[in-house]
Amino acid sequence: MDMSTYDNQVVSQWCPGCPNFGILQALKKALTALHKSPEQVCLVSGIGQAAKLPHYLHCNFFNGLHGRAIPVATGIHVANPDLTTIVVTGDGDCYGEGGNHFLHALRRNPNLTIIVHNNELYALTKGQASPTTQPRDKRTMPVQGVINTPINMLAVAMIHDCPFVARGYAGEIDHLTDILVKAVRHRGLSVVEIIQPCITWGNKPLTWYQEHIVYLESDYDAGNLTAALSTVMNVREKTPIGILYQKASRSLFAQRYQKLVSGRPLSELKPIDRGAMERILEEFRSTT
Amino acid sequence: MDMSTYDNQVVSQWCPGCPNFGILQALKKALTALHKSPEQVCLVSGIGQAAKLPHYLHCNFFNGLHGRAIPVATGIHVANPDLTTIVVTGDGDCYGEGGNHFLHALRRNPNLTIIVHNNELYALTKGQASPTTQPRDKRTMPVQGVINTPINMLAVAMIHDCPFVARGYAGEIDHLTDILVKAVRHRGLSVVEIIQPCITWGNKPLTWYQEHIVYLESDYDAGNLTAALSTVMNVREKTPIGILYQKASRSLFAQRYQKLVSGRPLSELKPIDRGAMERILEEFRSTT
Amino acid sequence: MNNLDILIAGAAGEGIQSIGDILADIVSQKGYAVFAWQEYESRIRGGHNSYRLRITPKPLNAPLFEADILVSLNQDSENKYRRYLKPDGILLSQPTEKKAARKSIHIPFVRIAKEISGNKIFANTVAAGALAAMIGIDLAALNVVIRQRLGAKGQDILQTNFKAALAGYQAAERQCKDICPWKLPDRDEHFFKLTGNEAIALGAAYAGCRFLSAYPMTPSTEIMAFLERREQQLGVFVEQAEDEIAAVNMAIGAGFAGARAMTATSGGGFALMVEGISLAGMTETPVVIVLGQRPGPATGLPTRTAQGDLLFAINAGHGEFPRLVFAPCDAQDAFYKTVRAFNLAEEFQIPVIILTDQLLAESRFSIKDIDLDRFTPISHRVDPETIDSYKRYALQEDGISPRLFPGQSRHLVAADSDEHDEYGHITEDLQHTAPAMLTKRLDKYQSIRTRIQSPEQIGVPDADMVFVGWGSTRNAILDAVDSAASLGINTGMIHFSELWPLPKYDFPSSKRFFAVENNATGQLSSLLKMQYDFQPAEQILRYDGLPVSGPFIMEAIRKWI
Amino acid sequence: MNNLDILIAGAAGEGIQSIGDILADIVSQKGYAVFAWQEYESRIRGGHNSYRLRITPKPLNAPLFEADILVSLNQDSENKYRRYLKPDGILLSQPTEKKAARKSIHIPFVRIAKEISGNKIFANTVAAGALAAMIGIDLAALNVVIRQRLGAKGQDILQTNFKAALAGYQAAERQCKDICPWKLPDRDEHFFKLTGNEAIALGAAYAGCRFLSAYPMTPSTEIMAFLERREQQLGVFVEQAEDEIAAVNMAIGAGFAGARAMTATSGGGFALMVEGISLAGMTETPVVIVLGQRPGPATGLPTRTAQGDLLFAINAGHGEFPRLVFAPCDAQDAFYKTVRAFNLAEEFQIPVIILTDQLLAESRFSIKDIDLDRFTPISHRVDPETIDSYKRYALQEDGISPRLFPGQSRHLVAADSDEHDEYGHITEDLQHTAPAMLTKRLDKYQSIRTRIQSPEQIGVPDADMVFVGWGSTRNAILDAVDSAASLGINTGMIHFSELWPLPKYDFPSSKRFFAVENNATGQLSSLLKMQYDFQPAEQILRYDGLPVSGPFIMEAIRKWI
Ligand SMILES: Cc1ncc(C[n+]2csc(CCOP(=O)(O)OP(=O)(O)O)c2C)c(N)n1
Ligand SMILES: Cc1ncc(C[n+]2csc(CCOP(=O)(O)OP(=O)(O)O)c2C)c(N)n1
Ligand code: SF4
Ligand code: SF4
Ligand SMILES: [Mg+2]
Ligand SMILES: [Mg+2]
Repeated sequence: MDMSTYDNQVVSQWCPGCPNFGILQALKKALTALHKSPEQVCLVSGIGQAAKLPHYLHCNFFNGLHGRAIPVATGIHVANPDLTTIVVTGDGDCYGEGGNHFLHALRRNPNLTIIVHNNELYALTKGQASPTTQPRDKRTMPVQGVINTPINMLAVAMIHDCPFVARGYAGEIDHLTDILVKAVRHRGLSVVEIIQPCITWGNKPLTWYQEHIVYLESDYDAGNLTAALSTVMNVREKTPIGILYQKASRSLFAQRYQKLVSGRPLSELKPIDRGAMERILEEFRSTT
Repeated sequence: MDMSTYDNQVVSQWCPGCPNFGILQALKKALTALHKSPEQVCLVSGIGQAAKLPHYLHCNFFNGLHGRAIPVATGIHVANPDLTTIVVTGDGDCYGEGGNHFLHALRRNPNLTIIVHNNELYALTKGQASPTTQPRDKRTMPVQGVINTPINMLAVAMIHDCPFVARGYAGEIDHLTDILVKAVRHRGLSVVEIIQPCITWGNKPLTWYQEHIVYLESDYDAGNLTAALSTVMNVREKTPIGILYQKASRSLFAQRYQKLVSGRPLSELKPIDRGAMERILEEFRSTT
Repeated sequence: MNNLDILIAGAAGEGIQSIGDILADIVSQKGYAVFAWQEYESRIRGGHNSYRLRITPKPLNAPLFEADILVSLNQDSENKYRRYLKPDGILLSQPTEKKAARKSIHIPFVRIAKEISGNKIFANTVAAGALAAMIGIDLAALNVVIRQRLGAKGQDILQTNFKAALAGYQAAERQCKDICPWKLPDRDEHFFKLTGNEAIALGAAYAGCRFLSAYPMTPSTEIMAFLERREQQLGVFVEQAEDEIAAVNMAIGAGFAGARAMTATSGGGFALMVEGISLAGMTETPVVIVLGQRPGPATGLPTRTAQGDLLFAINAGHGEFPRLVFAPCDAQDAFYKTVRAFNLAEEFQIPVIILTDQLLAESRFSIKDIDLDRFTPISHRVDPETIDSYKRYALQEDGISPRLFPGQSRHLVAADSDEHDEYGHITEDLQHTAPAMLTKRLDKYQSIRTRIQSPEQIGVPDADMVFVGWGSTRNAILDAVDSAASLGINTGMIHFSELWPLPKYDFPSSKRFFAVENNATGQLSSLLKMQYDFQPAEQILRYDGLPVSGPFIMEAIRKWI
Repeated sequence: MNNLDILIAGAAGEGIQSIGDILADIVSQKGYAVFAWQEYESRIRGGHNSYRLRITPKPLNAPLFEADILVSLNQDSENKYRRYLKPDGILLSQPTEKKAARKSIHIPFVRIAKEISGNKIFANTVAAGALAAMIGIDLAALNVVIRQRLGAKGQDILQTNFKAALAGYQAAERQCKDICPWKLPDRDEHFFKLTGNEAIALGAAYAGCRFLSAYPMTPSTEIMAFLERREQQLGVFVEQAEDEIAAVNMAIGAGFAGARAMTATSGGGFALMVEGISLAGMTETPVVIVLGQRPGPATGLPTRTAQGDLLFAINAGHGEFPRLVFAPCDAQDAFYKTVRAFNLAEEFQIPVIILTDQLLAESRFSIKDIDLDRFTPISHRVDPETIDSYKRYALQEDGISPRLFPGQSRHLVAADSDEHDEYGHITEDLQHTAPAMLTKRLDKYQSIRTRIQSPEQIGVPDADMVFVGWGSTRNAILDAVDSAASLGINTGMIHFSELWPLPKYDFPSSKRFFAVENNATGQLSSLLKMQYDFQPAEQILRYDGLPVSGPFIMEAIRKWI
């Protein structure tokens, strides 16, 4: 199995040169490294440029509604825990329309990986501000520049004991691949936010991004919540990329059901048999 | 003006003895202390036991949909910045159904106060778990006890630079009154989460609550974000109440419009006059 | 004994439900059918609620407002509900100063409870004991049920309840000798007692449902709660979602991955699911959605009943795609229809909406029989081995592409909310692919329509007047048909419980038709006009939050008889 | 010159829109009407898009697919769009190896652009210059528009564009002398050029709208973006919401507090607003909601056009409450209807839905006149001083309670999503208050219905065949009526632009009716059947994501003529 296993014939709708291609490549590389075959993988996305990614990778996928990738993925994951289910989403998709689902996924801790392409704008709808747009940055809307404070979902994830929180850069494919491999492997919910410049609507050149990222220092302790929080909360000249926070996962979503009833894919379970159903119904019949 | 200014004749639907009455009283006291007359105040709520509060206080109110108090209040606030607009909501209303609006209110920083009655359950629908129910606590659902991690919206607020974050206790009316007075006075978004035991569906006696709260220490520095975060993130034997975090507000929601166009209530602005409209339309007519 | 109607009234928190439940258990153990329905306010304590029992030898699962016995736990409730006591009915209440105008039995429930236990919360058990005595139940039968219902609460509480019931029983026995005519001799029949919600939950489990995600909302919450309590027994994974949008999308995800999946809500929550329903339509993912109606708009009257969401359910969702809308008439039908809903959702790969309402969802019905062979879970799986190269949305004549699940086999499975090609990839081909896909989906209606059940017709050929109804009003209509018959008037009923798409049907001619609906605008009538060019002459509409009853219908047609 | 139809084709990012915009400006400055419409893929770069200009002396604001000139920026687009070139039309494209089958002009846009500036992005300006030459525009007129459009980009870019345009112009001039017959003599008319979205935004501002909250969604995004860009000029506060639920609830909040408020979205976003619409119904808060239709279900074909959400819009929301649904036919009508929408929303305190679609929303219409006196902003305010003791929901015969705002006066103002009493407090009074409130709200329909405009009738008395349409298909229908007339066939049109509630109307008899709709299921027909017991004999439906055009209709009726 090599990376080409994941290639398909679908013609991309992305702009030529978009860093999304780097993310796509990193994901293919990561799945290859993880020795997942295409039928073991299910990508789930909402709507946006980022959310088109599943079409370009040979595997199962559900390309759902704008903002709703996480609940769909949660349902898929419960119905078939054997699948490697990965959410591919944008900053608008996941933090705007879908913000509530992200919050509550943190509470559930399903064994999913969420990959957020953060281009700080709504690309598919032509360049409006997103929840991560930095103050004063201008967009096709608002043309005078953003006022609202950007959302900090990595910090929110950390606060809620998310077992794996990382930041990658679309231009650093190998580094990103490594993060993705670890994210998928890590038990519990993994959140990977990726700095993804938009070369059409963004207002900084690619070189700017390259100059403004920095690897986490070699002695960075991803187990230290306080340090991790301060890393994502304090805006610095250069944005650190790497695994920001990592810890052993607490109990997983659906584990109780899996212990009590079954850990197999739900599609493999037979309906309650007729005899059992008859007995259950008898509970509702009063006899003397 | 005294507290009775805020009394009305509406018969309460709350259970006799519910600590919600304490919150109601504290709010009346606070408004009295603030010298707000009823017509200057607008309460906005969603649906739930907490959300019924506006009916019991003589003032303007909008009792809207479950989960949607914050956007309604945001609209009211923009349309009439002169009103003292206060959101009264429950843990389910605000952090469950309405979670996304809370997140984005933090980004906007409107000059509102959000009061969250936190009874760690859905009372009006008969005792299900809410996003704040503690792990292992049993509810009418799930009967076997909660597994999910509770949401920590006070921490989320702090992370997003919310200028005023406090926790009160429904049983400490004067202490709560003081918080509410300061919350309303503070410029920008104020979040006040109130420990509100539910004596019908909850599973701890009122005495337990009284024993498990503690005032913030007198030397507590509400200006220190790190300390504030650690105060709300580390579960201790006793839950501290008081003003957890406070800072001067950054720029307020709608301020740009108010500067550019008008700071008056929108209902007082006249429509564009006919002549101006004609001139504007001419921009769309091509002449040589 | 033919019929005995009991009305138990009190405030929330006074335990009228527990009195009603105990009595319902007793009479059904004696072989009687009982229809138990409640109307209550949206609050946890206080207010005015009522619990009504309709006790009959054969099931008559429709509400009646008037009662032979009014049990009132407080004076306010008595004032409010007294008008429902039949002229010769008996009031059971606490002693009052006022001289009662009617036959009445006064027992100081609260005082007795306090004497026995120091706690007034046992007052309702005192009342239950008194009520049992009034209708001629023997003490042993009462105690059996008390033990069944309250045994789990520990010996102390159980014993106190025994004492309270006994005290009430004895106090009533003394007073009712001459005035209480009722006897309930044992009968040899045993009915299932199920609420609509329970029937749906059990039907779902029987149909092979393995996944429910929902957000609490009256009157549908109990479907989720019931399945959650019985997670191990029924094997349905239950998740309380953060909101209804998550609920429907989770269910769609689970459905995509091969689980039979459902959600349940009321109008407001359903409104939030509308985009998801359109998603199920586009991705051709089966999902079952229960919409328990209550009076709207918005929060409306959250604990009351209505049939106000019919046209909304039929038209919910942007774009054009096939769906099914069912409206079962009672708990038995709800069980069957739920099985059908899952089967058809899977067969046609569509969303299926089950409309209930507070009356159907929360009332307890007595059911003679549940025939598990009538509708059985039918799987519509395809064997992946028989497929060479798989296309999730392969264009087929009947519009039904073979459906596989991700991870089920070597075949890759895709779903796309965009218009897509046969593989599920986004298409912009407007010449061929896009219209072909739209047509493929809508073409399913052709097969679906052949599978819809015709409306139920009762007494139509001989009738001059025919009631046309849908969903939960059926049994009330039959009450009216019976009442009319007893006045020598031939009436009949045409009742729809499968409402979209509507089946082929020809309305009989030369009858006077009365549409009966629990709404204000006559939504069924609009639908029938659109579909059959048929218009009922008159409309009997009720929209005050209370259910249509037989007498309500009779009252409405008075001027025509 | 009578008509000139130009089709500009290329990939997203190649700048066809800019070519089209420049040409549209030029010809309209010369006094011609131009209808400019686009069909494009949902992507930012690449793919196949087209921009069509219909140039006529008098406005004919309907799409035509066939063109006299096809401007193609790349070979793929040429292949795709060639079939739309009329037999005697002329192709303008880059030089190819293949021998062109038709009259054509080949200009190496990219090479010229690179020669001039080193950058191929000016290729579209080269093409614009060439196109201008082909239709006989003089260079000065071209340069005027280039300066107007690109002046803000700085001198360097402007000069390069002048050069590029000149090069294209000269290259074309040489080639087209003999084959290009077009001349556009100056005319003395000057049309307004507005898209549907712009017309709605301007209409809103004129109506006194002060608040818009929305979430971006094609094809309605531009309403918000336009108002945001002109915040200071038009004075509308604009907020991009986190989702559509917030959008509609914010607007309702602002409406409650006295601002005229609106939101705009498409089907998926509208689906999320449905609960909010029901809230507006219950709280009697005016709000205007623009639903820009595109093909569904779900994400569907996000950049295409459809009329698939009519019945959804009419029935959206749980419970029963009054609303208005408008569907303007073009940009002028959109302006008027928007003013009407705000006036009626305020007068009746209801939600008003304006249905557009991608064709109407994004096409640029030429409008002779916008009569600002036709519909003016009408305030329905009450003077608080005239009120003694205020009840927000005072029961009134016509259902319309005086509406005050919080903070406006000493009167307290409440709104409640629960069923409520006259003050706005939760009620559980089922006997009087609840049904009275429901009735009060629905009673508004009586007055509303009298205010609805009758369908527009054109040529109906003399017609044998009558087209029945709604919304944006009107002008295409009129094209068909004209075409039929030129064949000697009398046809007519009945067109609905106010769709709910439907006005009193009697369809003429003994005509052959053809419903024309941009959807697959014939939703208008269903509605008319329900409302008027009227059923068109035939349906002309288009559901491939492209707009209905006159020729499309003519083709469909061929077998009847
Ligand atoms: C309910 C709904 N609202 C709005 C849209 C329109 N829409 C499509 S993509 C998008 C934003 C995408 O932004 P993001 O997720 O950041 O993805 P990007 O295109 O930037 O990669 C929006 C608003 C939609 N499809 N559905
Ligand atoms: C859309 C919608 N979903 C569900 C409900 C039902 N509902 C009413 S109140 C409530 C929960 C209230 O919980 P919380 O906000 O914590 O208030 P509490 O009653 O505990 O004070 C729910 C789920 C609703 N009214 N609307
Ligand atoms: S618009 Fe931006 S994000 Fe989308 S494909 Fe182009 S460059 Fe990438
Ligand atoms: S149910 Fe709980 S929260 Fe609601 S009024 Fe009663 S005690 Fe208070
Ligand atoms: Mg983005
Ligand atoms: Mg709560």
